[in-house]
Amino acid sequence: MRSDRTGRSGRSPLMLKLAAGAGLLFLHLPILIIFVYAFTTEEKSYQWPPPDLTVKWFAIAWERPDVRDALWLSVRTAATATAVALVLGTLCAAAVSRTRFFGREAISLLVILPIALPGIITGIALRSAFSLAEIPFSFWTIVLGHATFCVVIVYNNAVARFRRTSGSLIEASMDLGANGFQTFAHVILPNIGTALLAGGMLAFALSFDEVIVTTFTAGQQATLPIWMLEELVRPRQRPVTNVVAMLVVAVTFLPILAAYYLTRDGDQVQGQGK
Amino acid sequence: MSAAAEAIRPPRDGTLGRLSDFLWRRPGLFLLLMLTPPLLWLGIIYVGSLFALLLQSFFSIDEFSGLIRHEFTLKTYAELLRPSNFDIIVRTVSMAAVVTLAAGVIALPIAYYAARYARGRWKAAFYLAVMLPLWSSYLVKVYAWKLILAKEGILNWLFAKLHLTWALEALLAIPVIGGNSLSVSYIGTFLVFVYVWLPFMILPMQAALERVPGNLIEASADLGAGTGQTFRHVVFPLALPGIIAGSIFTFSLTLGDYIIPQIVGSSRLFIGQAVYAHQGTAGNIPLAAAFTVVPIVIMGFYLWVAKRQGAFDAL
Amino acid sequence: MTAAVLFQNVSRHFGRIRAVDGVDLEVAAGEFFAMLGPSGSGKTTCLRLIAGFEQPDTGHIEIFGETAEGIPPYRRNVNTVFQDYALFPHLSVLDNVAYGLRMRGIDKAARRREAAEALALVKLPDYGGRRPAQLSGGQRQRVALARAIVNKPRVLLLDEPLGALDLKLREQMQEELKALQQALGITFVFVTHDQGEALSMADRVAVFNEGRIVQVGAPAEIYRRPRTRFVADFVGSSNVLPPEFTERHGGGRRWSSLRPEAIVIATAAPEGSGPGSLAATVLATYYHGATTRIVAEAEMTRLNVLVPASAGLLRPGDRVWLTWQPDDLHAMEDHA
Amino acid sequence: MTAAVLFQNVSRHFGRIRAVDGVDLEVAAGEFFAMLGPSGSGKTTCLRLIAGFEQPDTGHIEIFGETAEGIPPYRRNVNTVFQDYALFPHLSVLDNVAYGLRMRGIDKAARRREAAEALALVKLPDYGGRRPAQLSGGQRQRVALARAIVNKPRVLLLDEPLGALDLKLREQMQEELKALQQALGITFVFVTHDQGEALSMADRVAVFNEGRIVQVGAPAEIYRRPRTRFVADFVGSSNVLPPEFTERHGGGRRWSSLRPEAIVIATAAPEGSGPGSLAATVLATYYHGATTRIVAEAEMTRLNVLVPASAGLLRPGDRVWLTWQPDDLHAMEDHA
Amino acid sequence: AEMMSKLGSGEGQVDIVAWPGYIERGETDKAFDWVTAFEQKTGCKVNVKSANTSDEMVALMNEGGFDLVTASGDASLRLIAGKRVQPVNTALIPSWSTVDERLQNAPWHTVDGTHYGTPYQWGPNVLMYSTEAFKEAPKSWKVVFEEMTLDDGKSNAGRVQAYDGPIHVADAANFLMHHKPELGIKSPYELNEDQYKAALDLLREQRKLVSRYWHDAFIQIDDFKNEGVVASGSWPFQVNLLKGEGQKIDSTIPVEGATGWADTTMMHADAAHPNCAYMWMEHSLSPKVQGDLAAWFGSVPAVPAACKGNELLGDEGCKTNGFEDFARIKFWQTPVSKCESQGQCVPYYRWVSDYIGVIGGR
Ligand SMILES: Nc1ncnc2c1ncn2[C@@H]1O[C@H](COP(=O)(O)OP(=O)(O)OP(=O)(O)O)[C@@H](O)[C@H]1O
Ligand SMILES: Nc1ncnc2c1ncn2[C@@H]1O[C@H](COP(=O)(O)OP(=O)(O)OP(=O)(O)O)[C@@H](O)[C@H]1O
Ligand SMILES: NCCCCN
Ligand SMILES: [Mg+2]
Ligand SMILES: [Mg+2]
Repeated sequence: MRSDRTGRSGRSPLMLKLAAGAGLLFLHLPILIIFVYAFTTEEKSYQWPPPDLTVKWFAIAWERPDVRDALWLSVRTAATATAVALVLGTLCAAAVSRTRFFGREAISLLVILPIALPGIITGIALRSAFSLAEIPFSFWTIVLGHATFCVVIVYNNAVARFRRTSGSLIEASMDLGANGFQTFAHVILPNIGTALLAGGMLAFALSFDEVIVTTFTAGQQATLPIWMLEELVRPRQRPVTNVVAMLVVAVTFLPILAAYYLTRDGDQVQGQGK
Repeated sequence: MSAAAEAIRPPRDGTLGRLSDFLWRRPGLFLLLMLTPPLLWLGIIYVGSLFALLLQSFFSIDEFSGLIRHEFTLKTYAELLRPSNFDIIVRTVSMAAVVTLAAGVIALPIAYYAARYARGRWKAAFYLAVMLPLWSSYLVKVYAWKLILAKEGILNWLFAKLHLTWALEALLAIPVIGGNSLSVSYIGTFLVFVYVWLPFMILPMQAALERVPGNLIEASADLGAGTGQTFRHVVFPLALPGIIAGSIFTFSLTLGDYIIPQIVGSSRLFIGQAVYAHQGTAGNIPLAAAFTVVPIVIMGFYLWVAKRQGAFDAL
Repeated sequence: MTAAVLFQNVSRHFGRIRAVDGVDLEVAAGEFFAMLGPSGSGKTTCLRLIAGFEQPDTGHIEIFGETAEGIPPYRRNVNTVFQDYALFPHLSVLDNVAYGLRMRGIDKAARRREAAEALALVKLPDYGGRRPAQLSGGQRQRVALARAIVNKPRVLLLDEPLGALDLKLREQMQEELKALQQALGITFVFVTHDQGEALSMADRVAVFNEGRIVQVGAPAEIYRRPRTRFVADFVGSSNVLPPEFTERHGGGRRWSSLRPEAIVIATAAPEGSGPGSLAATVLATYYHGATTRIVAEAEMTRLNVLVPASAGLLRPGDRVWLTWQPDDLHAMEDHA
Repeated sequence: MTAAVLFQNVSRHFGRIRAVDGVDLEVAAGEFFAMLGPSGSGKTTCLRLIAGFEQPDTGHIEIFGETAEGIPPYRRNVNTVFQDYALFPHLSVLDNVAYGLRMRGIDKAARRREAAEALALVKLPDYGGRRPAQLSGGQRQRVALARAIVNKPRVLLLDEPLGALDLKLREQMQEELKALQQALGITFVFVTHDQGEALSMADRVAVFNEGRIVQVGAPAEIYRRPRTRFVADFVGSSNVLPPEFTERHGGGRRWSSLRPEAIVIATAAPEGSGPGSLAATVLATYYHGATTRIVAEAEMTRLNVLVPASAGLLRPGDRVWLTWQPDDLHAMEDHA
Repeated sequence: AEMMSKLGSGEGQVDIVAWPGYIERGETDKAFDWVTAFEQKTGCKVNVKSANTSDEMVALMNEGGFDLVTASGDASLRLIAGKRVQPVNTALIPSWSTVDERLQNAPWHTVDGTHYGTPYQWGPNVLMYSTEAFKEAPKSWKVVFEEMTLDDGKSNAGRVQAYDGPIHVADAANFLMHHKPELGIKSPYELNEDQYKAALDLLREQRKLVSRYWHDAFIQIDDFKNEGVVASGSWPFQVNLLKGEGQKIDSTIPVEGATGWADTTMMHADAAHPNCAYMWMEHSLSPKVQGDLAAWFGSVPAVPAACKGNELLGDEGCKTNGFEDFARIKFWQTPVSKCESQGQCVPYYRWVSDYIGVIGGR
């Protein structure tokens, strides 16, 4: 019996269901609290339960230039880091999955390293390299840090898709008279496109929320998470922070959803490598 | 359709056509071209930076001015192994281990349910239910926990409402891991760590459980194994690589985090904080660098084990 | 004697797909029973109903006289050899074979001994220490078999166990399976879509189509006396002939089947050309080694004729005469 | 006339694996050429050398007289039908078929017209708008075929194109492929490990073993006069008999082959029992519908005998006499 | 770097490392803004990076990228020794003459007669306490060093805090100076091995009472509000903010006296915006800024003129904030081995590592 459709008995044990439900609840209640606090009328401390609810913080958040600056910097950083990661990750994945060569294993290790090692190490290593090389902090130093750990996200997605895409497609294309570049444009790209899109979106979301590496590579620039870190400590219009947090959740939610649907038929979304 | 055409076509004109022929004849060169950009980035810039950092751990710092003395010395490593620093290492590694274990235990039912029982819409819902917390702002989540755990916070409020304050107090009375309130105790730090890294455990675990072929589970039932036996003898061993992959994240993230223990904790430093403090606050880059060697060595070992278990494919 | 497996009007539908649809079935104890049918005809689902991986929507199932509905697979004394073997990759061959015994709480020494015996039975005595990945396809198949029979099931279910093997190995395994069944006396229910396999191995064959059993009987009966066009078509490459043809050649106004090997081909007209004799033109010949298949046309009808390969060579366009025993033109149930 | 494909002492090794090892080969233009051999014998590698996916380590390859080494696949006027079809999942069936023309810069209207013609040729005229995923296995196989032939290649390579199809479909596609090859006049090089397929379709067959060609010849020659035990064993289920047996029965001291269908079985001793006659005991019988295979033992040797199914039924243990024409005991090259 | 001899026009911005609350632009309270006007007048945009400890300030200055730093006494000499800051030309700062005479030549920014900055503010590290837990102001620092039952009937264990910076060792020494005169401590910043050990022992005892050390002024504010903290060494800044929110909080300087800080605006050796930096130093000495800041932070102005007629500070403000306590306050300075009072002292780097140990439970 060949049984992909099976091995999944119809009903789940009650205990399992309860444990899974409790786990999910544990994951979600704190987030709800963030949302509730985005509406509280009390701005200095976090009083529970909130004395009253209001939506004024949304307008106030939008008015604040520092929020907008930080948001814009984060968007630019995430977009650039994602673009770099897409190029590097795809090249790496293509090389690793299309050919066997000496050091292939080392490369997959190398790609994994920036997320397998704690972010603080990536951060401090880059920072001390910048200072040794006398590179001043700039937009590009942030991108450098972010792209480093975003590569693996794209790489994982692309490798999974390459693995799923039969190698004979490329041979078939060449067999039918397409040279290397034509094959790339007409066969490879269309086939790995959605995986790249998914990987790119996850990389974007990851970069958008990164704080640890950024702390070390941003100098005095404030990305949105850095801004939040400052803001969460200062008791000034704290609900604004929660409004921004809520916004970030809403903004990252869509790419994640899209990534899921893009890669659903087949490989898992490789989002775990945050 | 007659077969009149030539058997071998002439080379295509144009740069691309010629370049394609050229690269086709030199697959090694082509591979090199593909690998150069990522290798430059990861191999030279990233790994180069790591080495530069490690190098700094062999320098020392002038105690009065805080300036680095660029002379080779092992003094910094001697310092690293001082009892107070050694405590930090032990504390962090224990926390990482406990957090990983707990995350594994909590993640398992969720991952197992999502992998084996959730279907269609439910499956998507489960996936999003894990992804949403994963991608919500890390900082805001940590802060939410500070509010939950504070002495005047939500959890105390809830326990008071439920007349369970005594239970909380009993918990906090436990030596070492307890404390004045959850937000200044190891229990609190632990809870937040588990919370924040949990999705990192669930996703690879779920992927691994999904990869356990359904037919093996049927075969096991066919051979007389009940649900529990099947889980123990078939599902778990086969999903282990994925679980190890997930644990790489929880373990490594705990090893390096400096924000959580600072916001929820008892001022006893963790490695991340020590690195952060020595690098930033104290300007002692050599000691900070020496501290980073600890997670690097630990994760190196971890990756080696993971590799042997085939966990890389599950990352 | 109680039947090994009894289906009474069993149905199992998946949404609108009637995977198994009102099946009555009786497998006798100790029988080698084959289920034959095209892809999607419900064979696997039937097997899964016996194993307990599926529950019937309606109808009743008994295994050796005991009601099977609601009993989980691990409480049925029935074992399965899966098409893809489903060996546990993380266990050694010996541990794979011992798995069922271990689940029943047999102690280590005893189960190792029994597993080793089972491995010897399938002629893999020295392979216990290997991992499944280190075995060839045929060896894996035998391990799967050993893993099932070591539990001494009352019914052994085999779902296309030879499907993944190549021809040579397959023929060899057919012989071994048959021998094993005779030696153990266990009831075998064997699923295949290869009619040759079903005919050569089974005591009785059930032919499935679209979730129903179309015909049950001994191999020769199925082959020689197909009840419907479907069976004639599916079991061997018979000539299925239209009612007019049957009528012209002495049968009733029914569809009939005429086995290719029952036709005798001659280059000269036979003596008295009565019913069962026909002038035809050769369209093509296919050399198969032991036999040659000749496609000929007569009365606007294409007929396949199987002749020994040594018979004189014919070429397309040759004029030939076909004759057969009136008895071989078997009229089926299908009317015009 | 120049050969369509010419190999001169071609080798391709992968590390220590000699995938193709000193092969000389000549495929004539317009020929239907089959490569037959067990798994891993180098058939696919040979095909890939012709297509240009592999380069020979040593030796020389010509395609219609032109040197092929160093020419990338996309510059060879050779097309391949891949075993797994390798249809582009992101393109419609029509675009799949038109792909080769598009790469050659044929304008849209022209390539659509030609692709539609090719689809008509493989009897899928109305399927142009579908995606490959929406086709059945047999349909995909035909699309792969159309995609290759639309380019009017001078050589068409087919790597087990029917391997994934089930029996009925496979027989049907065999006929269609053969007809198409005759209609187009293109040179076909066809890889298979199914000897029936190779024998029935090819003009000539090359039998591969361990990277080398063991025998090349017309199907009947390969079947009747296998050069080695390996060929006898692999092509059809021949009885391969040891030198002593051959000697006793009038041949030299060599291994010989005796086709099962060449043996006549009788329940009474024949008149004059000279060479080519033997008393034997029936061990088992296998009913195959059209034929029955009887396994008998004589002089400590197991012999397979193929008899028409209608022949009187024998049972294990029956005493029988086997006879054959002296000519049918074919002595091979292998010595004692 | 050479001392500047002439001022040019502004470079458009100035980057300052400052203590939290030191440079306000009215974001928390509109009334407290001494940046906007400066920016408008000079065209120098002010960027502030706040630092929570002196070590952090030194590290930031070592890293570079800043023009000015509001360094306390325990950081300033380190910066000078490390050549991270440049001498300032007081001639370019017209208001120099208005600076409190007690500060003009203070040793923490004057080396061999050269000035390395302009005094900014000074003040004590006060004992902040909850008026709910204490009926009256605590008399002694004992409440944060020794376990006791407070006026609300509950133990102080878990309800007191201490500063998360090695300089806190000096607070312990200061306490011992008063309670254990036999140790012979002359200055809390100059401790021999025995004195040092005694201070650490005291701190180890304190560890048992402290749930969490405070590192960030704002987090301390939170802890007083949400974590039930009732007493801690603190800055007047936190006291002011909490009081401003209506919390039941007050502060005092107990009998042992207090450590304190005197901060100097110092200029980075490689300052990228020296002209704006000089303009800021001048601006920082204006009575308005000095007075506003003193009111805001609870500190004492470096310019006595600020004590008069400042709306926010009020006429009593300087006195309240300790203008007359100058002599009682032991200002932060960096402990060095070659100390004045007893020849051989425990240097600062050991304070750093040992204090981490103490907090870690060693
Ligand atoms: N779990 C299921 N859900 C939906 N449809 C199913 C399920 N199991 C089987 N089917 C459908 O029921 C029909 C019968 O399937 P079954 O697997 O029994 O056929 P089969 O005779 O074994 O075919 P094959 O020779 O291809 O294995 C098919 O149409 C199949 O798609
Ligand atoms: N790229 C490769 N790298 C290493 N070994 C290879 C490679 N391609 C083929 N081989 C080896 O060369 C031998 C011949 O392989 P080939 O695919 O030509 O066999 P085949 O006759 O087509 O077999 P099959 O019938 O299984 O397709 C095999 O042992 C195979 O493992
Ligand atoms: N690798 C850093 C993890 C940050 C969590 N958002
Ligand atoms: Mg089936
Ligand atoms: Mg092959």
